[in-house]
This record gives sequence, C-alpha cells and structure tokens, in this order.
Amino acid sequence: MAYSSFLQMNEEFSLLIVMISLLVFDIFATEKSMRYFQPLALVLFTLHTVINCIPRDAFEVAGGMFHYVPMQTYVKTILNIGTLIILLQAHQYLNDEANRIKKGEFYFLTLSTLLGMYFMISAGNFLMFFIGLETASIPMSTLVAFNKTDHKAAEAGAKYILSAVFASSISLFGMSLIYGTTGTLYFNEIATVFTGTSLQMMAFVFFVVGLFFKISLVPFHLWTPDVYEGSQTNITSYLSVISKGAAVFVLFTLLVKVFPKIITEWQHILYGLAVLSITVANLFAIRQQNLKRFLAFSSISQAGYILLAIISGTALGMASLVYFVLVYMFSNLAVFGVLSVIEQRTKKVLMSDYNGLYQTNPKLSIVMMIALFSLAGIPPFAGFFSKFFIFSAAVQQGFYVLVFIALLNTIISLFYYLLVIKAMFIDVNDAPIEKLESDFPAKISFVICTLGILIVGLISSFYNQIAVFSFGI
Amino acid sequence: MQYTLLIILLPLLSFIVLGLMDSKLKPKVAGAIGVSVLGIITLLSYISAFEYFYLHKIEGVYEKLVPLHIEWIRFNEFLHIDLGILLDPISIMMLVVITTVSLMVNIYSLEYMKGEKGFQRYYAFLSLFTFSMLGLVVATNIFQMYIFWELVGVSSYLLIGFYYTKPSAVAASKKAFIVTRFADLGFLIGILFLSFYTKTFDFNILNSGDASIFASTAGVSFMGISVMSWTMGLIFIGGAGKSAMFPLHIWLPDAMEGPTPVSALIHAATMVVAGVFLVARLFPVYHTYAPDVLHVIAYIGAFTSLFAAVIACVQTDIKRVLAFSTISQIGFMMVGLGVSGIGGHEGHEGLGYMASMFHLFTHAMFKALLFLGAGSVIHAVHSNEMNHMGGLRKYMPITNITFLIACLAIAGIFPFSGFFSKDEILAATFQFSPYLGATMSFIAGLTAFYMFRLYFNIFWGKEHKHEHTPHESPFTMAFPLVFLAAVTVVAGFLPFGKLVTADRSEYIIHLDPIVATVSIIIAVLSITLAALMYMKEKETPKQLATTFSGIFKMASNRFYIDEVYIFITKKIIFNLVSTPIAWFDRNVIDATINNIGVVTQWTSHKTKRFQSGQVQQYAYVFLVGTLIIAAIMLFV
Amino acid sequence: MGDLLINFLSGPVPIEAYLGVSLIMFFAGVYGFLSRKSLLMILISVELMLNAADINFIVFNRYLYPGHMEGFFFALFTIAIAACETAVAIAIIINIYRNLSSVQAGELNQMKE
Amino acid sequence: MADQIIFWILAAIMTVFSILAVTSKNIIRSATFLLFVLLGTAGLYLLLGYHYLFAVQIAVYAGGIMVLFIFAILLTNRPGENVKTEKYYRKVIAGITSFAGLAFCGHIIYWNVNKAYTLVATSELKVQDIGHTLMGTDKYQYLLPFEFISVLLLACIVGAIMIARKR
Amino acid sequence: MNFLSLFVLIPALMMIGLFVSKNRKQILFIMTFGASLQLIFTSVVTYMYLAERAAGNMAEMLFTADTVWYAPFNIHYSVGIDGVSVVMLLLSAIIIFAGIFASWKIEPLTKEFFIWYNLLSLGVFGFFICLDLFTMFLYYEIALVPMFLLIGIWGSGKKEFVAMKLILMLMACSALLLMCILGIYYQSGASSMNILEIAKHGIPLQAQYYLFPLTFLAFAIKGAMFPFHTWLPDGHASAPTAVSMFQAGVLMKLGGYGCFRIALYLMPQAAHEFAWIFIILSVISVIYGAFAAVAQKDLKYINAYSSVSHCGLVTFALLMFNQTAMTGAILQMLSHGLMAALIFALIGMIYGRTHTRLINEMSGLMKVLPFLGVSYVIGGLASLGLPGLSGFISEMTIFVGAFQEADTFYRVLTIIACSTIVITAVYILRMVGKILFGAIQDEHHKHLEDATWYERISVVTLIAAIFAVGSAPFWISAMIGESVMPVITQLAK
Repeated sequence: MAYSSFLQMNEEFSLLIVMISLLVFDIFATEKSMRYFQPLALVLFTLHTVINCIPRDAFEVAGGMFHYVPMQTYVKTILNIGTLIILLQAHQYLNDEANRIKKGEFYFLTLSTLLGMYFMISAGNFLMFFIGLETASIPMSTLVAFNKTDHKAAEAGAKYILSAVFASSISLFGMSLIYGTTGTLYFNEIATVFTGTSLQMMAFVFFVVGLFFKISLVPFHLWTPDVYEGSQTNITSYLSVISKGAAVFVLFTLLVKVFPKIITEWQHILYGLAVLSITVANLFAIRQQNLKRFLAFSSISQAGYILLAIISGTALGMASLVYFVLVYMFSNLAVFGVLSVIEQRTKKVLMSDYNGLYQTNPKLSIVMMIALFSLAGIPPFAGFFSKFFIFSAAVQQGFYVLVFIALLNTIISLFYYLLVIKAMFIDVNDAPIEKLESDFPAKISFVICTLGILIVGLISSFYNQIAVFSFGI
Repeated sequence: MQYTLLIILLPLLSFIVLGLMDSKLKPKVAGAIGVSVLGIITLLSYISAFEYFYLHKIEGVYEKLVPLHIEWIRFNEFLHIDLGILLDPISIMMLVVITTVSLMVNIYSLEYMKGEKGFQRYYAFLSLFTFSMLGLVVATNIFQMYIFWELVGVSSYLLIGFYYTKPSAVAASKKAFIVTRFADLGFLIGILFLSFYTKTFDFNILNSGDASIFASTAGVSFMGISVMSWTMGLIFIGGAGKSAMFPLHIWLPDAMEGPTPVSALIHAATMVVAGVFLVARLFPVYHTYAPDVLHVIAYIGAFTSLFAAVIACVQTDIKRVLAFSTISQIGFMMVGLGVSGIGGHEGHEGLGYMASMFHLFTHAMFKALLFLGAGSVIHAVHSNEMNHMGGLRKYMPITNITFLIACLAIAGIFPFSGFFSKDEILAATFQFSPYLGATMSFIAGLTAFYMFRLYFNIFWGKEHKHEHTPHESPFTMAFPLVFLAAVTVVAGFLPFGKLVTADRSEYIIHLDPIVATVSIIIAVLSITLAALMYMKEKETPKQLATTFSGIFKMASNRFYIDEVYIFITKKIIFNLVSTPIAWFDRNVIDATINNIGVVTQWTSHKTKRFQSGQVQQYAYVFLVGTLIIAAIMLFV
Repeated sequence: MGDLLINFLSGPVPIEAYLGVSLIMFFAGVYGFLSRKSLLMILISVELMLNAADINFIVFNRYLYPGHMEGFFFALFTIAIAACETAVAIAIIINIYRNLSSVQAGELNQMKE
Repeated sequence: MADQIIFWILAAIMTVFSILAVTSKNIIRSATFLLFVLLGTAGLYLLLGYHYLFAVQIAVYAGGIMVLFIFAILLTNRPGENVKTEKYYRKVIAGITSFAGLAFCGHIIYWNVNKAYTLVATSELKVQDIGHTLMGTDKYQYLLPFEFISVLLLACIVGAIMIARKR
Repeated sequence: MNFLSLFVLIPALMMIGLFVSKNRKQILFIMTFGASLQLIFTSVVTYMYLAERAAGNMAEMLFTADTVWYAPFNIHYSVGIDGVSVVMLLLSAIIIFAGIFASWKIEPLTKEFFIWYNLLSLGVFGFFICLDLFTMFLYYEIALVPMFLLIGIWGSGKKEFVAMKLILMLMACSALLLMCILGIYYQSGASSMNILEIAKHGIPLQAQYYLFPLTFLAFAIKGAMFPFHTWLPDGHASAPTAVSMFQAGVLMKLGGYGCFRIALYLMPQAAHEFAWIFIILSVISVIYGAFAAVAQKDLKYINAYSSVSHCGLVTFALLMFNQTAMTGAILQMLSHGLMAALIFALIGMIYGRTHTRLINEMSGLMKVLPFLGVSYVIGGLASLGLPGLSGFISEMTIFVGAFQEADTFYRVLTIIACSTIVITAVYILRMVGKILFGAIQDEHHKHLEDATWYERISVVTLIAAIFAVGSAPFWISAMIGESVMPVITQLAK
C-alpha cells in the first residue's frame, strides 16, 4: 500500500497540520497563553500559504481519487490569501469578550471548510467531491450561526443548513443517477461515457444544481441574502468569496473535464442562468438598505458574470475565471473588511448609516470606494481587467448577446455601487459614524486588498502566470 | 503698392492697442491714436489712389493689382481661403470713401462722444470697423470678403449696442446682427455653390471672363432656374441684408440707436453699401451668367427705394428719416447696377454701373454729412424728434449751411454732386425701361420732398422751447461738416467715368439733357412743396395726415414690417419652435431616460415579496428551477 | 390472476421497482420539506431524501455495475455524512429554539426582501 | 419469489410510511414513521445482500440519528403545544410540485434506465473485502475519503458542540 | 514605454504628489506646476511632430512604441500620435491648465477635487495617445467615473441625481463600446488589438454591419448626438466649473475622436452604408440643439444645448467622408472645446458672484464685470462663428467640405446644417443681451468684484488659444488634413 503517495498532497497536509496544531493549542493552552493563539494561527497560516504557492507537476493520488493539476495551486493560493485576509479582519471580532472563548472553534471550522474546498477542487471522483462539498458546507453552517445568541445569526444558520442539505440531497440524487447511467464515479471515466442521454441529462441537472446552490445563482440563490445578512461579517465574506470562488472553479473543472460531450447543453443552461443571475440580482440589489444584504445580491450578480467565463469552456475562459476570482476576492474582501470594522464597533450596517463616512473615516471610505469601483469594473482597478477578460473569453466563443446583456447589467450594478459611494462621499449626515481606528491585522488586510486591487490589473504577469496553466476543452 | 497693407493693418493695430488698454488709456490719448491712425491711412489711401489711377493704366484699362496674397487656410486642392489685397478701381474708390468718412467721423467723435463712459472702447470699435470694412473692399476672393463681411457685421453690432445699458440699443444691435446674419446665410450658401461649381473663390478668376470656369454649371438647374441664378441670387441675399434691401431693411432704422457718428460712418456711408459693392465686384459674373438676377436686383432696388422714400416722408425722428433715405438711395444704386451692362465705349451699357459707383461715392459723402449734421443738431437739442426742433438756423449757422448743401445734393440740384450721380442712374434706368425710369424720377422727387421737410422742420419753422439755448458745435465737430460739404460741392465734377467703370476702361459721360432738366424740375417742385408745407408752421401737414390717414398711419408704422418680424421671431421661432423643442427635450427625451431608471426601481420594489424570508419557499423555487431546467434540457 | 401474479413475481425484482420506491421516498421528502412547518419535520424529510439517494446507489451497484463496490461505498459514506448533517442541523435547531423559543420555520422571517 | 414478496412488502411499508412520515400531524409519530422507513431501507440492503450496510444503516440511522431526533423533539416540544397546522394552499402547492417532479423523474427513469442487467447471485459481501477496499489506496479503494471524512466528522463535532453548548 | 507615456505619467505623479500634499498651497503648486509642465510638454511634442513630418516622415503614426501587455489577449500597450491626436492633446492640455485656475478656490476637499481632476486628465491623455483598442477603452473609462464624484460632491443643483444619470448613460455607451471593441478584435482576426493592425486585416462585411452602427452610436452618445444627448444638459448644469469645462471641452471630444479613429477607420464599408442615418441624426442635433438653446433660461443649459448643436456638426462632418469635411470635424472639436470651456469657465465665475444662472435674474453685468463681460462676448462671438476666432474656421471648413458632396440628400442636409449659424446668433445674442447689457436690476449685483488674477489667467489662456486657432489656422489645418488621409483612403477602398 502506497500510503506515502498521500504525502504528495502538500497543501492538504500542511493545512491539516495547521488545523491540528491549533486545535491542540486551543485545548491545552491556558487562559493566559490564549493571547498568542491568534498570532500563532496567523503566522502558521501565512506560512502554509507561502510554502504552497509554487505549482508542481500534475499527479494523481489514490488511484485518481485525488487529481492534482498545477492550476489548482493558484486557486488554492487565492483561497489561502483570501482566508488569510478574512482571518486578519476577524482578529478584532475574535478578541471581543463574547467571542474570545470561541476563537479556537472559529479557526478550526474555517480551516476545515477550507480543507473541504481543497478536496473539492482536487477531487477526481464524485465521492471525494461530495465529501469535499459537504465538508465545505456543514461546518460552514455552524460558522454562520457562530453568533449563537444573535437571533439573526441563528436564523441564518438554520436557513443555511436546511437549504444546503436540501441542495445536497438533490445533488446526491443526481449523482446516484449519474452513477446509474455511467457505472463509475471517476471523473476521467465518466467523461468518456457521459454522452447526454435523457437520463444522463436529468442526472446532470440534478447534480449540477448543487453547485449552482453553492455559487448562488438565480434561482438557487434565495438563501444568500438572508444568510449573508445574518451571519457575522467575516463569515459572510468567507461565504461570498472563498466558498464561492472554490465552487466556480470546481464548476468549470467539472463541466470541462467531466461533461465535455454535452457542452452545448450546459452552455445553454449557463446562458440562461447567467442572464437570470445578473439581472435578477441587480434588480434586487437596487432596493437594499442593509449593506450586507446588498453585497449578497452584488455577489450573486458577480457570480453571474463568472458564468461568462465558464460558458466559454476554453483555456482563456479558465484563466479569466481564476483571475476574476482573484480580483473579486481582493475587492469583495476590502468591502467586507470595511463593513466588519464598522459593524464591529458601531453595529451599523445600513447604507444610510454610511452617510458622510468620508468626513470621519477617510481611509476606510477610500478603501471601500476603490473596492466598489473594482467590483463595478472601473479602470484602472483590477476589476475592470477581470471583467474585460471574462467578456473577452465569452465573445471569443461568439456569445455576443449574452455579453451585451451582461454589459447592460453593469450599468445597474454601477448604479448601486455608486449609491454606496454617494452615501460615503456626497450625502451629508449630522451624526456620521465616529472616527474609528481599526486594529493592526485589519490594517494589514486593507493594505493587501488595496494593493491587490491596484496592481493585479496593471501588472500583467499575474494573469499571464495563471494563463500558463489554464486548460479548457 | 505694398504699402496698401498698412492701410489695412494700422486700424487693426489701433483696435488691438485700444481694445487691450481700454480704460487704462486716457480718453484723449485714445482719441488721438484713433484720429492719427485714420489720418495716416487716409493719406495713404489718397496716395494709393493717385498712384493707381495715374500709373496703372495699361492700354486704357486699369490693371488689377494684387500686391499681397497669402494662403490662409486650405480646404482642398482647389479651394483655399487667401488673404490678400486686390486693387482695382472700385476697391481704390472704396478705400478713399471709407478712410475719408472714417477720418471725419473720428474727428467729429472727439467732441461728440466727449465724456461718454467707454470713449476708448468706442474708438477701438471704430478702428475695428474701419479695419474690417477696408479688408472687405480689398478682398481678393469671395471668402475673404465673407470673413470681413462678418467682421463688419460684428463691429456694427458692437457700435449699435454701444449704449449697452439702454435696452432699445441692445435690442437694435441684436436685431441688426441677426437680420444680417440671416442674409449672410444666403451669402454663405451662395459662396458654397459658387465654389463647388467653379472650384475657386478668387475674384480675379471668377471675373476673368473665362467660360471654362463655369462649364460645370451648364445645364444644372433647380426648379426651372439655372444654378448660377440660384447661386448669384443667394449671394445677392447677403448683399441685400447688409444693404437693407426690402424686406431685410428692418434693421437699419433701428440701428440708429447707435451714436450718431457711427450711423454716419456705418449706416450711411460705408457698411450699408457693402451689398452694392458685392454686386459690383461680381458684376461680370452676374452679367454673364445670371442676367435675370440682375434684373431682379433692379426691381428690388426700385421697390425698396420707393417704399423707403414713402416712409421717410412721414417719420418724425430725424435719424430715422435719414435712415430711410439711406435705404432709398441704396435702392438707387442697386437699380443702377441692375440695369447696367458691361463695356461702354459705344452705347451706354456700362452707364448704370458707373453711375451706381458714382452715386455710392457721392452719397457716402453727403449722407455722412447729413448724419453728422443731424448729430450736431441732436448734440445741441438732446433729442431726435423733429417736434423738439425748429428754427435752429439762427443758433447753428454752420450746421445749417452744410446741412442745406447736403440736402440740395441728395435732392439732385445742380451743381451739387448728387445731381450728377443720380442723374446718370436715371439716365441708365430710362435706357433700360422708361417705366422704371419714371418711377425712379418720382422717387427722386419724393427724396427732395422729404429731405426738405426734414431740413425745414429742423432749421426753420416754429422755434421750440429749449431748456438751454442750442449753440453751434465746436471746431472738431464743425470741421468734418465743412470738409464733407466741400467734397459734396465739388465731387460732382470728378471725372468719374474715367476712373471707375464696369470694364475698367474709360467711359465718356454724356449728360442726357432731357433727363437732367426733368429731374431738376421735379426736385425743385418737390422742394417748393416742402417749403410751403414746412417752412412755416402750418396746418397743411396735419390735414394731409388726416386726409390720407390710412396710408399715413401705415407709413408711420413702416408698413408693419417690424411687426411681421416680431411675429416671426417671437411667435413662430420662439413660441412655436424653440419652446416646444425645449419642452420636448425635457419631457419626452429626458423623461424617457429618467423613466428607465424609475421603472427599474419600481420593478425592484415590486419583486420584494419574491424574497419572502421563508426557507421553504426558497427550497420550492430551487426545486422548481431544477425541474424546469431539466425539462427544458430534455424536452426542448 | 394467480398466474399473472406468479409471472410477475418470478425472476428477480425489477430495477424499476427499487428505483420507484426510492423516487417516491425522495419526493415524499421533498413534499415534507416544502410543506411542513416544524424545522425538525423538515429535517426528517431531508433524511428521507438522502435515504432515497442511498438506495439508488446500492441498487445501481448491485444491478448494473456489480464489478466494483463504488455505489456501496458511496452509500456508506453518505450515511456518515447524513449523520453529520443531522447532528449539526439539530444543534442549530436547538439554538434556534433557545433564541426564539420555537422551531417553526415560519418564524424564521426576520430577514427578508 | 421470496425475494419478490419480501421486496413488495418492504416497498409497501416504505412507501406508506414515507408518506405518513411527512404528513403526520404529530411530530413524534413522524419520527417513528421515519424509523420504519429507515428500517425498511435497511431491509432492502439486506435483500440486496449488503449485510454490512444493513448493520450500518441500523446502527447509524436507527441507533444514532433517531435518538438525536427524539432528543431534539423532546427538547423543543413544549408540553401542551401542538404542531401548528400548515396552511392548506401550501400543502397543495407542495403536493402538486412534488407529484409533478415524481411524474417527471419517474417517466425519465422508467424509460431510460438500463434494464439489460444480469443479476449476479446476491451473495453476501465479505467484510474482509470491504475492509481491504476501504483501506486501499488504489483505484476503487477508499482510504483517502475514509481519512478525509474523519475531518468532516471532527469539524461537525466541534461545530455542533460549539453551537449547542451554553456559553 | 516611450516619451509619449509621459502624458499619463505626469498626471499620475501629480496625483501621488497631491495625495501626500499637506496644505492648500502645496496642492495648488503641484497643480499649477504639473499642468504647466503638461502644457509645455504638449507643445514640445507638437513641435517634434511637425519637425518630424517636415523631415519627411510619412508614417501613419509617429513616435510609436509597442509593448506586449496581456499576451493571451494580444493586448499591447501601444502608443503613437498623428496630427489629430496632437490637436486633441493640445486641446486637453490647454483646458486642463485653464480648468485649474478656474477652480482655484474650490471648496471643500480641495485635494480630493484635484486628485479626481487629474484622474480625468490622465484618462483623456491616455485615450489620445493610445493605439490599442483595449488601452483606449481603458483610458476612456478612466475618464468617466471621476465625473460622478466631481459632480456629486462639488456640483450644484440636483447634483446627485444628475451625476448618477450622467454616469449611467455614459456607462451604457461604454458598455456598447466594450462589446464592439471585442467584436472588432475577434471578427478581424488580427493578431493584436492595435488599430493599425486591425485596419490592415479588415473586418468581414457582415460583421461590420453590426459593429459599425453600434460603435458609432457608442461614441456619438459621448458626443451628445440626438436623441442620446440628454445626459449633457443636466450634466453641464450641475457640474462645477472646471468639470463643465473639461466635460464640454475634452470629454465630449472623446466621442468624435473615437468615431474618427475607430468606427470610421476600421469599418469603412459599413460606414458608407449607414452614414445616412447618422447624418440625419447629426443634422437634427445641430438644429434641435440650437433651437432648444433659444428657449432656455439657465446659462449652462443654453451652452449645453449649444454644445449639442456644435458637436452635431462634428459627426455630420465626419460622415461626409472627404478630407475637407473631416479636417473640419477635427477643427470643430478643437474649436468647440476651447469655446465651450471658455464659456463654462465664465458662467462659473459669474455664478460664483451672482449665485444665479437664470438669465432673467441678471442684467447689465457688463458694467460691474467688464473683464468677464468682454470675455463672455468674445466666447459668444467665437461660438457664433466670428471670423478671426476659432469657430469660424471649423464651421467653414465643414461647410465647404460637406458641399463637395453633390448629392441632393447631402446638399439639402448641408444647407439645413448651415442655417445653424443664424440660430446660434439668436441664442448667443439673446443670452449676452440679457445678462450683460441693459441696466442692472438686482441691487446686489451693483457691487460685484471683477475677475481675480487666477480667473484672468484661465480666461486669457482660452481666449488666446481661440484667437490663435482662429487667426492662424493654416498649420493646424494642414496638420489635421494630412492626418485624416489614412481614414479617407480607408473609406475610399
């Protein structure tokens, strides 16, 4: 038995080590030494991120159960950086009196969902994939309900777990039918036999909606705003960036690797969903007053844009997708970071609370503005590049009308992003949010995000590096 | 003759200096600059006139000199606007006229405008006008002419609106500009047509008589009228606008809101004859390619002349009387051109042209004199209204005499200059058509009548009570009067036929004794009539006014042309076009865009309930979504 | 009649029958999920759905692809995952109960629109 | 023959109790009906020769999950408080949709499932084989998911405890 | 990276400088210094351009440089200029320079104002120097969004609403544009997004039929073509002075420049097919804008509609497809930019004193504000096409050029377009007459202060430029004339 081949799974192992050591530390540390928990965790995680950022050659473990390609390193690194930023932003929150005790759990749960995503990404088999998916969502629900004394958090947790379970049931049912029609659960084998008979199509649809749920595409998105609103802001950002980022990558990989023979069919599905997601989410976002809810809809529409990269099914699309996720991560996390700082101190999340923020908190406002512009796809911020590449990838495959619809929607999305900017910079407020001082880790996170937004677009090597390892049909 | 460039440039320089320095200069200095520059260029233009008329005659034909010619902007391989100086008899004549009158007006204004706020500005504008007008007359090509044409229009606008705090002056300046601008549109389109077919702007080429230039116009017509007629007609519209031909004359009477010396310079002597000059400049083209337009010009000129003369008979504002008289006299010039032919060694084909130019020259002198005289009167009594005057001959002898001379000249009494020029026009007209000739003679009679009505009303008649006794103008104002009067007296004896003719070769003037006698008789009769009616305070005018109340009222109201103008601008352009368009823009186009936003937001709010907060509804949508996708994939 | 029945019952159980049972279970679960008010009932419905999928795996494995034990193991792991889900879900429901003193799905409506 | 009869009995039990479980007004009864369904499922596994899975099904579901449910029900059920009755239209809509889904999926599955199978003898799977397969790292062996699911279990335990504990 | 990149580097450095600047003095120093540097640099580049051309370099674009940026999409950072870009660069540099002085006393948030202002200028300069579709679009977009904050924060009136509307409408047109750019690139099959390269490849006719109208429309919206001009009046009315200047002076020109450089150059065949639609729309804009201006009561609205009218002439002339008209179009962009900037600067200054922009509430200002009044008259006269000022040159070039098309359709439309010179005179004189002339009615207006030194600098710069173009057009017109030739040749194919 070649257990040693397991050691090839560097990322997973090092993450597991981080998790276990933190768990052990949490269990055995004294009250006093718990002070060092977060710095230790951050250092360990940074270390983990750094040592795993170099892509290696492709390999398989456990007979194809685990299938590594170099691109995954980039995706995982992006997820790592995102998680790191979130952990930095959560530092403050976890130091609060009420939450101090749950520090260890927070880290453990977060990292275990991350591990789940790792496996989901690298899975070469539906079983691995399914376990990964569940690992990424079941502990997540406890994270959503992390503020357990908060009604909203509790409600969000319940909604999340119920929706997730429902989705995974349907997805599981779909998988069973896929198994029933192909006789195998290994991706590479399915690809050859999955030709798109009626039953296979039905199985495919049942299966894939589980992923749509994770990505929260319309009409599988309805849980998103409620859960985003209810959960603690850092968790929300984790949900909207990391969880979604992993899911879109997996969706692309699956569609391209496992279902290449029904490309026209899934392109049709994605076409419809992209239009629906972008449009409906934008329409719903317009009226939101709660910023977290607002960002939920914004992220749904962003997911719709991501579909444009997936729909192309090309290497270009793949690279654009990963790049988009990278940029989206920086931008969205910057916004959520600002939100979390403010919500942490003042419990204010309404857009009207942000009126006149610039007068009192110029730096936060600028970070927020840059991030929102990036989300809206305004140059010179990275969001512009990522959107352009995605549209480019779709147009290359001839999806002119789809791109046009998406572009029209960028106008609506710009509208609501500008609403926030308007609130911060233009609207006057007699009692604006008082001057806030964010703690050091949060500051670092803002610096990382801002730098990311500024340079990832202008310096092409990020994209070019990603493009080296991208693959398509 | 390179120095002619100085004639053009010095006023520009003076404008720039005065304009930039403005109130930093003392008024006296500004006046001195203006006058001295004008003095220099007047001298220069006299010199150039002498030099030209004595030295540049080759085989009996005056040369066309182009001492300066630069390309200013190039449109394509054929078309380019050049700036240059074209010297030929008419431009030389115009140089002389313009510089002379301008100099007089400049001197006159030293006193007349003394103490006015913006004295420096006034001189700057005068310089600008002089520059533009000179540039216009020496233009080598039609586009250069258009450029200066516009500049002249603007100077006129600025000068009419000199008293900018006075609403009527502002309105008048605006009206003058817009009406002439409207005419310029015709001019511009005419130029565009002309240049399109002939591939040139250059006068020398256009007038060269080379038929190949116009080859491409052959057979092209629109609505049964040949394209050249359209073109030249459109160009004439431009001239008609500047020269206040009916129905574009409405701006000129209002333009009297400007300072009186300005009226003398611009609205009597120089700018208003630009239209005549334009036709004269393109005369060969008109004559060869659009003779029908030339005839139309004659009839329009005649009608305008008559129309204006009738109105002049009943106006009470002395400057307006003079304005209408100007319109009428320009009508004469137009008639002269309209009935003219080219050449004239034998027969009289070129008579009209020559006469017209001659009349232009003499008219400039005596009309400037009249205006300056009127200015002198106004200066004395501080009013424009005839009723406020009367019996001024005792107080203002010089003005009286010079004014009388001018009146005699315009009435066509021998030996004053007007007699010669007008008489030749009449002679030419009779040659063309006896009916037209008769009409013109009648108008000449009317002219004599209203001029003397004016004269008697001002200097004779019952004395009006004045707040302070009117006094004669000082020397700076009197000198120009005297000078111009002198010119008026002698100008008739200038050998004009030798100098300025349609084909630039000598034309021997034969005074037609019958026409001359008849016209003098008519003039004398008219003067007598006027003397009877107005020399003493009498009831006759009033009786006449009541007897012919209909026509009298119409004439006093200038035949309601101004009302039509107001109707068109206010009611039609503003209320029926602009306001609806503005409304449409705000309430249809803009509202459409706004409503897109409103509808989007409305939809957003209406779909609130879709997100009900119920997790089971979420699952329901999820399930239905899945089933629908599956169904579509399988069954569609 | 009897013959018919015997004919029907002879031979192996048709695969459709198994799948039909699982399908009914699955949609019974769906119905329960969509219609019941109590969160616990919803959870019970979910169990039905997961179970239905398990049956599918097992049946396919046995009937169609008996060579490997893929379906078997998938079902095995799914049972474990279902247990996890249930445990976590119940913990969350209890937390809801602590907060709202109720486990009615209809009361989870603080966040909407 | 016997298989057939047993199957149909089990099938009838499972169908009926599935439906009863989701329609019963009393939550305790629902739980009980669910138990019956789960046991019926276990019976099916047995019928198909998966004894090990039968045992797991009984142990995990009947032994573990059901106990959890019962505890939860007892914890959250206040005495005297009955389950509120659902709104009628909701049931109808849910019913129609589920039935439509059932009909749709049934139709597709029935007409498209591979019926050309030869059922090999339903012999019992050897536990050794199961063990080998579970512990192997080759293709069709399941050590990696087995290890990995432990992380999931651990995370769920941590999460559930974190949520459920008082502080 | 060649020296042309300095055009974007200077504003970028200025932004950084502003970011670290401490007080108002430093801010103004940085702005003045930077903008002057920019202006000088632009002049130097102009000189270099002319020298190079005089030396016989007949390449389509001069000073080109090309660096691969995003290889997978064949996106290059390629720069280069021809006569048209040089003119546009000059225009931008002048207006930006003048704009700074016009907003010398801007309050509050001076620093932020200038940072955004610089971002705008960066975008504009970048747009004019770039040859690559992607980078052009990038800069085009950069020059868009700062408008939101500039209007929203420092504007007046319904500023938030207007800012939003403006940005969304313009975003709609850039959305269209983005789509077209992608379409152009992929349909041409070129191996780079460089327009010269794409022009060589050509675009299939079928694709042109879709792409040309959309591309042209996208740019024409930016150029405020009827009926998509409605962002403009409100946008102008609410924007602060410098932004109005910039918007009317430069931003609208991006539209005309884009039509010229991208739509016509790359899709000549379809341009012939669709020209008539846009010509009709342009002529409607010309007349419609002028008539609408006649009925306006707010100074800024008058000039906004006047811009609609003037910019209608730009597209009108571009679509005449001959060298003269196209030269005229570029000249009109230059001249309208200068005039509009001047007038908006003056309106801003007058508004700063009278606190009203309604023409009915002002009168006789010439008496108290002689400098501003005279400048206003000059601006007005330039706008109505007085010879010697820039407007005349451009309009005449356009009309002469348009008249070279002998078709009745063209002829009639040209004549209609010509009639704008009258309507323009009507509204300009109405406006000037109402606010500057007459007697002062409002007591408060009797004690207004005339322009300060910095305002004078701003105004004088613009007037000087207007005069320069108007009285010595030959070199600029020749420069443009030879640079439009590639497009003409392309269209003649």
